[in-house]
Amino acid sequence: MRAMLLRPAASLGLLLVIAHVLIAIAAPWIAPFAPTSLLDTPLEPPNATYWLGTDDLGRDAFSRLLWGGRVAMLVAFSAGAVAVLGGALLGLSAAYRRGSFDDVLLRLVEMKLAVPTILFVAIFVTGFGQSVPVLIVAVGIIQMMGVVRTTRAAGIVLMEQGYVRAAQLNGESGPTIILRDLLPNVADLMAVEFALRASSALLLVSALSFLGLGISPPTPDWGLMVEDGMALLESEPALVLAPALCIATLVLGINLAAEGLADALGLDAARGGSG
Amino acid sequence: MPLGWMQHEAAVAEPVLQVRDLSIAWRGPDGRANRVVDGVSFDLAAGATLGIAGESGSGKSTLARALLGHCRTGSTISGGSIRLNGDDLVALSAPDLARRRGRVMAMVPQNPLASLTFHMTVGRQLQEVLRLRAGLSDKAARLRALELFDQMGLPEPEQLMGRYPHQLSGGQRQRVVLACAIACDPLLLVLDEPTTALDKTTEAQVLELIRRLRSARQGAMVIVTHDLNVVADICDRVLVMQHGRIVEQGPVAEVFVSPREAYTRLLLGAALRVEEASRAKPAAPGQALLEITGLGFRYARPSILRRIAPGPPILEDIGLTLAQGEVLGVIGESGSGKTTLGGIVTGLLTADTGRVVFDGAALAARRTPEQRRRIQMVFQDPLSSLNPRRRVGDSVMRPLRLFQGLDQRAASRRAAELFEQLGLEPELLSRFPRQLSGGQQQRVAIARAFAAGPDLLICDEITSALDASVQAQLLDHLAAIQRRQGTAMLLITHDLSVVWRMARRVVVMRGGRILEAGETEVIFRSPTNPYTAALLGAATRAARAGHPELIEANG
Amino acid sequence: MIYLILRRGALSLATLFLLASFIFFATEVLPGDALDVSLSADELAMMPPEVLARRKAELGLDRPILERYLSFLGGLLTFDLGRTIITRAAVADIVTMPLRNSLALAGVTLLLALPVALAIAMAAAHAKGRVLDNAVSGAAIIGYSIPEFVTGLLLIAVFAVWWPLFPATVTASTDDPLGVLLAAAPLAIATTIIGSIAYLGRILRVGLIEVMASDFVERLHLSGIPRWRILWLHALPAAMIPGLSAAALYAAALVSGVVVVELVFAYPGIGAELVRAVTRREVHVVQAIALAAAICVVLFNLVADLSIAALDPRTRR
Amino acid sequence: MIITRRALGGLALAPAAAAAQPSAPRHGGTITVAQCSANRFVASPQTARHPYFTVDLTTRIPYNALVWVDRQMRLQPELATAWAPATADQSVWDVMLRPGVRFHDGSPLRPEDVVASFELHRRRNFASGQIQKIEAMADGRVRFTLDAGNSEFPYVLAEYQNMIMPAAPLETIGNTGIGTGPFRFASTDPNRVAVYERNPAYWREGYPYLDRIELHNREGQQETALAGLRAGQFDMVMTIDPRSVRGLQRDADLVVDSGGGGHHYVIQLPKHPGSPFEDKRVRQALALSVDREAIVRLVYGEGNGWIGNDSHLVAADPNFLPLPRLPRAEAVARARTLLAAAGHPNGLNLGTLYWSPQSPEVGRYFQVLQETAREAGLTLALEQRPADGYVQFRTGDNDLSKGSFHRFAMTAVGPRNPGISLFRMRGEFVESGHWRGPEQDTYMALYAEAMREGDAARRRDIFHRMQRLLHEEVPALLPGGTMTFSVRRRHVQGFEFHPQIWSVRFDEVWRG
Repeated sequence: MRAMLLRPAASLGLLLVIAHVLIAIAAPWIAPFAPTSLLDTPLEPPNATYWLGTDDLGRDAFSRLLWGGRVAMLVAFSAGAVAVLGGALLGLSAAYRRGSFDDVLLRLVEMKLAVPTILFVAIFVTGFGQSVPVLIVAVGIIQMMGVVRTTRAAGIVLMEQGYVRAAQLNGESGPTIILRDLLPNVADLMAVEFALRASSALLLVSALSFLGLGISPPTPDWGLMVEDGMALLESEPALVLAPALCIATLVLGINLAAEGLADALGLDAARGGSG
Repeated sequence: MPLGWMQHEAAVAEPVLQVRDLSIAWRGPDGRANRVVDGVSFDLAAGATLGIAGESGSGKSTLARALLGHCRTGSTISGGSIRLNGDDLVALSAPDLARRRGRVMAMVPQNPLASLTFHMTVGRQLQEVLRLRAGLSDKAARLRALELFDQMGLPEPEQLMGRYPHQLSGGQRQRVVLACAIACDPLLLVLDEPTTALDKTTEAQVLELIRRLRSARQGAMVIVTHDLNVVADICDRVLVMQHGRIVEQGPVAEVFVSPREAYTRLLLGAALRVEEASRAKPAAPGQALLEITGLGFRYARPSILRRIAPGPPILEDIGLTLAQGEVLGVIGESGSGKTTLGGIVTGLLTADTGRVVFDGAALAARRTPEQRRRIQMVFQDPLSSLNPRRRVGDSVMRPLRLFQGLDQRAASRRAAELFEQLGLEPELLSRFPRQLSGGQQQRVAIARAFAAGPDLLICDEITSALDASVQAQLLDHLAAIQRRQGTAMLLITHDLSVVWRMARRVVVMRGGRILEAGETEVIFRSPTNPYTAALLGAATRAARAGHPELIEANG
Repeated sequence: MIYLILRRGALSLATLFLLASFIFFATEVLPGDALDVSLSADELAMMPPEVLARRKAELGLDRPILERYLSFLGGLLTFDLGRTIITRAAVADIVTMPLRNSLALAGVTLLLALPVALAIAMAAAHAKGRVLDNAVSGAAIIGYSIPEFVTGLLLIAVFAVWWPLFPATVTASTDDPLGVLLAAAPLAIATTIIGSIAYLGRILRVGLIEVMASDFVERLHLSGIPRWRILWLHALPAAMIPGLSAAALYAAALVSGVVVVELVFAYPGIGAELVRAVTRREVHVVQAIALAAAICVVLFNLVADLSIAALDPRTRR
Repeated sequence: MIITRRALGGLALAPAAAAAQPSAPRHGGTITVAQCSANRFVASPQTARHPYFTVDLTTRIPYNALVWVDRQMRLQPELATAWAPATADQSVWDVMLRPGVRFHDGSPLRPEDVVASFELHRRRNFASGQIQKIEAMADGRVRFTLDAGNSEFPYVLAEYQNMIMPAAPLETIGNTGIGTGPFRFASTDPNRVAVYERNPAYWREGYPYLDRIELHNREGQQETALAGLRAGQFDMVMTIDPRSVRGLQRDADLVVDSGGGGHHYVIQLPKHPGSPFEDKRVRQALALSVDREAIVRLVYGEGNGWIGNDSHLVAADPNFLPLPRLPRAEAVARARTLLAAAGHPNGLNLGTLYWSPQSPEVGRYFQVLQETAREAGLTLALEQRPADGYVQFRTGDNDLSKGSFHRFAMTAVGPRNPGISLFRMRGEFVESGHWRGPEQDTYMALYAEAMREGDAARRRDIFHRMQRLLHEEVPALLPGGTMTFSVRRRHVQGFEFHPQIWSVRFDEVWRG
C-alpha cells in the first residue's frame, strides 16, 4: 500500500474515490434539503439557498447531487464484488480442473463477449424488473467474464507452483486447494480487477440510466440527472454538467487508483480492463 | 590442439582495461539506495581473459554491464572510473558511449533466446549489426555474416540465415549472439554466463570455440560466471566477488590451488573432488522398498494424433530398485527425463508401460492416503514450494493434522521439533516465506515433507537454486534427518558433487534411458560410459586447476 | 497449423450455436410479445379478448416454444432470417444496411484511432516516466473515464449549436452511400474515436514499455543500435501482439456496442436497431442482430489470430 | 470571434420579422420536420409507405380519411361530405363520398376503394373491429353495418389508421403509398425518413402551399432533435416534452404551438377483498389528497397541462365536465377526515404504484403525485416496470378466483371521443379496477343510452351524468394530463398543433 501512495496519480485517484464515498455516506446529514421534496419553483438559477438551483420539479439540485452517487456507487461496487468473487471462483476452478469444465467455461466467456451488453441487460431487466438487486446481478455477470479470463490465466501459473503440487500429492480436496492455496494468491489481482470492474460498471450503469434501462426514478442518480438535464442544457447547464462531472471524476479516480495499485503490485492493469 | 594456458601468463602487455574504485548504486521502489558494486578496482591486459566469479546477487552482472557504460533503469554509477582504450567510460556522454558500443566493447548476453528478436531471422539481425556498426554495404554484410557463422562452427550457414531464433538449438543460438558480439572485432568482449543455459556436451564445444576466439584476437575478454569449472577452463586471471566487493583476485592457478580468503575456500570446497573419500554413509541393508521395471512414458497427444505421430518417448525401459533408508542419486542433464521419473513415482504423472512397486504393492494412478503419506517430495524452487500467504508453521503443521490427526497444540510442538532438527529457530514458525532466505525456505519444505513421516522422499534439484555456501549446510541437515527417520531418498540432480556427498549408489540418465548404474565411488573414479566421463571431466576442472598434469589427462 | 485452425473453427461454431440458443430462449423469457407492444393502451382497451387471441394466432405468437425454436434453427441453417412479426417484413432488409453502417463506423474509427493510439504509445514509451508520458497516459485515462453519451452531447453543444461547424445529428438515410453517410456524421465518429484512442493507447503503451525492458532490446542497445530504430523495427511488432487480441475484442464491441452514440446522433447503426427491436419485441430481428454481432466477434478474433501468427513466427509450427 | 447561432438567426430573420403585418401565404419551399413521438412498428422497404407503418402518426400528409376531428374535437368532413345513421339504433351508417377526388396516380376515388380499405381496417385495427359489413350502394353511397349501435361511429372513421387507399388485395393494399392526401411519397427510409412532394391535383383547391416536406423520425431523442432545430437542420419538431417548453418559449426565434388536451394517465385501483381501495372513502380521500394543480404546474408548467375529472375524457373534449375546485388545505383536511372515518386516523400505506415510461415526463408526474399524497397521510412506493410485458403485468390474469389480480398501476390514456374513452370504465375492463355494484350498472346503462342517442346535446347531458357518477364513486384515479406541444422556427407559418397528435394536417402550412 505504501508503494502505491508514492505515485502522485494513484494517490489523487484514491483521494477522489474516498471523497465521493464519504460524501455519499454523509449525504443524509450534509444535504441542505431532502432530495425528493418539492421545494420551490422549478428551474431556479443557482442562488444562495439552492447552490445549483432547482431541477425541473423544483427540488434542490445540490442535495440531489450529493445523494446522486449513492445508488450508482452501490450498484457499481457491489456489481464489481459479484464480478470479482464469482469470476475468481469460476476462473480458479477452471484452472484447477481443466478438462471439459475449462472448455465449457471458455465457450461461455467467448459467448458473453459476443452478446451485445445492452441486449443482455435489456433482456435481464425486462425479464426480472428494474430493481437495484437485478441491476447488480446483471452488471455483475457482464463484468464477471473478464475476471474469469484473468484469474484463470493466473490460476494456471499457480498450479505449477510447488506448494500446490505438494497439496495435490497429499490428497487435499479441490475446494481446499482452490480456497486455501489459489484464492489468497490472486487476491492482489482481484483487488485491481475490482477497481477496473467497478469503474466500468459505473460507466455502464450511467449509460443504462441514460437509455432508461438502469436506475429508475424517483431515486436520485447522476445518470438520470444527466438524462433529465440534457433538455435544459442551454438554459440550466449546471443541471447537466454537475452530475456529468461527478461521474467522470469518480470513474477517473477509480481508474487512477487501479493503475497505481497495478503498478505497485507489478500487475498489468490495462490488459485486465477489457471484456 | 588445446593450448596449455601457461604460455599466456608470459605475454604481459600494457593493460587494455583499468577499473579504479568503481561503485554502482541501485534505488529500489521503496526509495532506499543500496550499493550493488562497492569500490571495485582491477586491470585487464590485452589478450588476457579475466573470469569474474560470484554467486547470484554478488553484483557480477551489474559490473559486466558497467564495462559497456550501461546501467539498468534505477541504478547509476556513483563513483570511480573505467578506462578503456584511453577513454573513461564513466565520463563519456551517452552519444559517445553509443558510438563505442559494439565497436570498442561488446557483450554476449546470458540468455540467447530472450536476447534475440523473436520476429526477425538470425541472419537479418547479424547483418543489421554489420551494416550499422561495422559500416558494411548490404552485399558485404551478407558475405561477412556467412563467414562469421562458418567461423562459429554453425552448420549450413546459408540455410541458417533464414531461420528464426526459436528454430535453433541452445548451442546454435549462443554462437549467433557470439557472432553478433564480435562482428566489429571489439577491443573488449564481455561474456555474461555464456554456458549456463547449455548442457555439458554443448558447453564443452562453446568453451572450445571461445578458446579459439581468444587466441585469434588481440582484444581482452571478460567472462562472468558462477561456475568455477568454466573459470578454470578458459580464464587466466580470476576475480571473486561477494556482495559487490572483490574478495580475492589473481591468476587462476594461484587462487584455485591456495585460496587466501575463507569465502573463496568455501566456493572451491563445493567443487567435486573425486580423489578424496566420498562422505556418503553406507545405509544398513534393508529389504527392497521401491522396484521399478520396464517404465515407459510419452506426453499425451490429442487422441487422433497419438496413433499417427505419437510424441517423442520421454522415458524408455527404466528399471531401478531402492532399499529402505537407502539414498540413490539420479544424475542427468535437462531433458534426460529424470524429473519425469520423479513425477511418476510421486503420482503426478502416470507411466504408459512398466510397473512401479512400492513396499510390495503396485502403485496405481490413484494413490491411497497411506501411500500419499509415505511418499513425499521436495521441489527445486524454494520460494514456490511454500504458500506465500500462509505462515511457514501452518504449512508444516498441515500434513501433521492431515495424516497424523494431531490437534493444534501437538502439531505445533512436533513442527518446532522438526525445525530444530533442520537447524531452524522455532520462532521462525510464525514468519511468512518471503521473510526467510532461500536456504531456510528449502529447509522448511524438507520439514513439511518429513512431517508426514514418509518412507520415501523424492528430491528434485533441491540445491540447484541455492548458493554454494548454503547448499552444504542444507545437505548436512537433510542427511541427518534422513538417517534418523530411516527414510529412503531419490536424489535427482545435475550436480555431481551433491551425489558424491549424499548417495552411495548412482544412476546416470540421458535421453530417457539409464546409461550406467552402480556404486558412486566406482563410477565417479572410473566411468565406463563416455558421456559419464565427459560429465565428470567438466565437473572436476576446478579441482584439477593448478595441476597441469591432471588437465592433460582428462582433456 | 491446420489442426489449430480446424479446432478453432469448430469451437467458434459451437460458441455461435450456444449463443443462438441463448438469444432465442432469452428473448422467449420476456413477458410481453410483439402484438402487445404494437397496440397503444386505447387500442388495447377496445380490443375484445377473443379478437386479441385471433390476432396472436395469425401472427404465430401462440406456437409452442419448441416448434418456434426448431423453425428458428432451421432458418439459421438456410440463412433465412425470417420475417418480422407485425409488418411481415424480411428481417434481412432491416438488418443489412444498419450492419453495413455500423461496420463502416467501427472501421473508420479504428482506421483513425489506431495510428493516433500508436503514436501516443510510442511517444509515451520513448519518454517513459517523463512529463510527456504522464501527460499522455493521463489524457488517455480521462478519455477512458468519460461516458460516451456525455462526450457526445458536449460535442453537439459546442460544435453544432454554439459554434455551428458540424450538423448536430445525422440526417442522411440508412442506405445512402457510405461516403455521404460518414460525411454527415462527423461528431458521431469523433465521439467513438476519443474513446478508442484512450483505450487502445493505454494497451499499446503498456505493451511497448514491457517490450522496451526486455533482454533483446538491451542487447540491441548494448550493440549501439540507435533507440528510434530499436523502437520501430524491433519493439513495435513485439508490442503489437498483446495489443492485437485486445483491439479485436474492442473492434467487435464497437460494431454493436455504440448504441448510446447511435441514439444520441441518430446514426442508422445496428445498435439503435437492436434497441428498437427489443422494445418492439421483434424477436427475429433481435436474434439476427445478436448473431451478426457474434459473427463479428468470431471474425475479428480470427483476423487478430492470423495477424498474430504473421507477426510472431513462434506461433507458426 | 464566435458568432452564436442565435445572433446569426436573429440577423437573418430580422428584416422578415420587421414586416410585422401577417403577409399572405406564399407558395413553394420545403420544410424539414423531426417527430419525437413513440414509433410503434419496425417497417421495411416494402411496408414503409403503408398507413399503418409510415413514420408514425403523420398519415394525413399522404392520405385522407373519410372524416376529420378538428382542434375542438368536433367532426369535420374530409373524403366524406355527409354521413347519417340509416337505422334508429345507430347500428347502420351511410356515408356520401366527395365527388371529383383523385388518387396520386390520377385514378378517381370510387366507393370500391373505401370498401377495400375498410375490409383491411376492420380486420387489423382496434376501432373498426365493430364493422360487420361494408357495401358500395348504387347511388355512390357507402353503407357500414356495425355489430351494435354506436352514435359516435363517425369518430371511428376519423381514426389515423382508417385511411382510404386504392382497392387492392388484403396482403398488399396500402404498400404503394398512393393516397388522396395533399402530398405524395417521393422517397422513404424505413423508420427514419419520409420525403413527400406537393400533390398538384389535391381535392382542396389551392392547397397545399409547400413543395416538399421531409419528415425525420427522432423517436425518444428529443434533445438531439431540438439541437438540430437550433442548429438549423430542422424547421419544426413535433411532440416535445412539456418540461422543455419553458426553455423554448424564451427563444425569440422559435414558436411553441400547443394542441389543447393531450394524453393523460389512468391509475387502476384494485377493489378486491383486502385491498386498501375496497373502501370508497379511501378512494375519495386519494382523489382529494393528490394535488392535481401541483402536478400540472411542476410537471407541465403553468398553463401547459389540464386537470382531470377522474374520467377518461380530456379537458379539450366538449363533453368534459370539470371537477369542483377546492382550496388545497380544505381538500387535505377533508381527505384526512375521510381516512379517519374509514378507520385510518394516522394515515395509510397504499403499497407500490407500478409505472412504465410510456412518455418522457411520466417519472416526474408520479414523483409529484407521491409527494403531494403524502401530505394527507397517504404514502405509496413507486416502482418502474419496463415497457415490454407491462400490459400483462398490470392486468394480472384478471381471474378473481385464481387470486392473481390486476395491480395498483398506471397506463396512458389518449384523447379519444367519449364513445371510446368512457367505454374504458366498464366493469369487465381492468382500468376500472373491476368496478362492480349498482353504480356500475347505472353507468353502463347510461352509456348504452348515449350510444343510441343521435342528438349531440342530449348525448352530452348523459355523459355529464356519467362523469358525476365517476366523481362520486372514484373507480379509478385520472389526475390530469398535458397539452400536446410542437415547436417551429418563425419562418414556418400556418401550422396549428392538435390535441390528437395523429390528426395534424399540413395542408395550410407555408414557409415565410
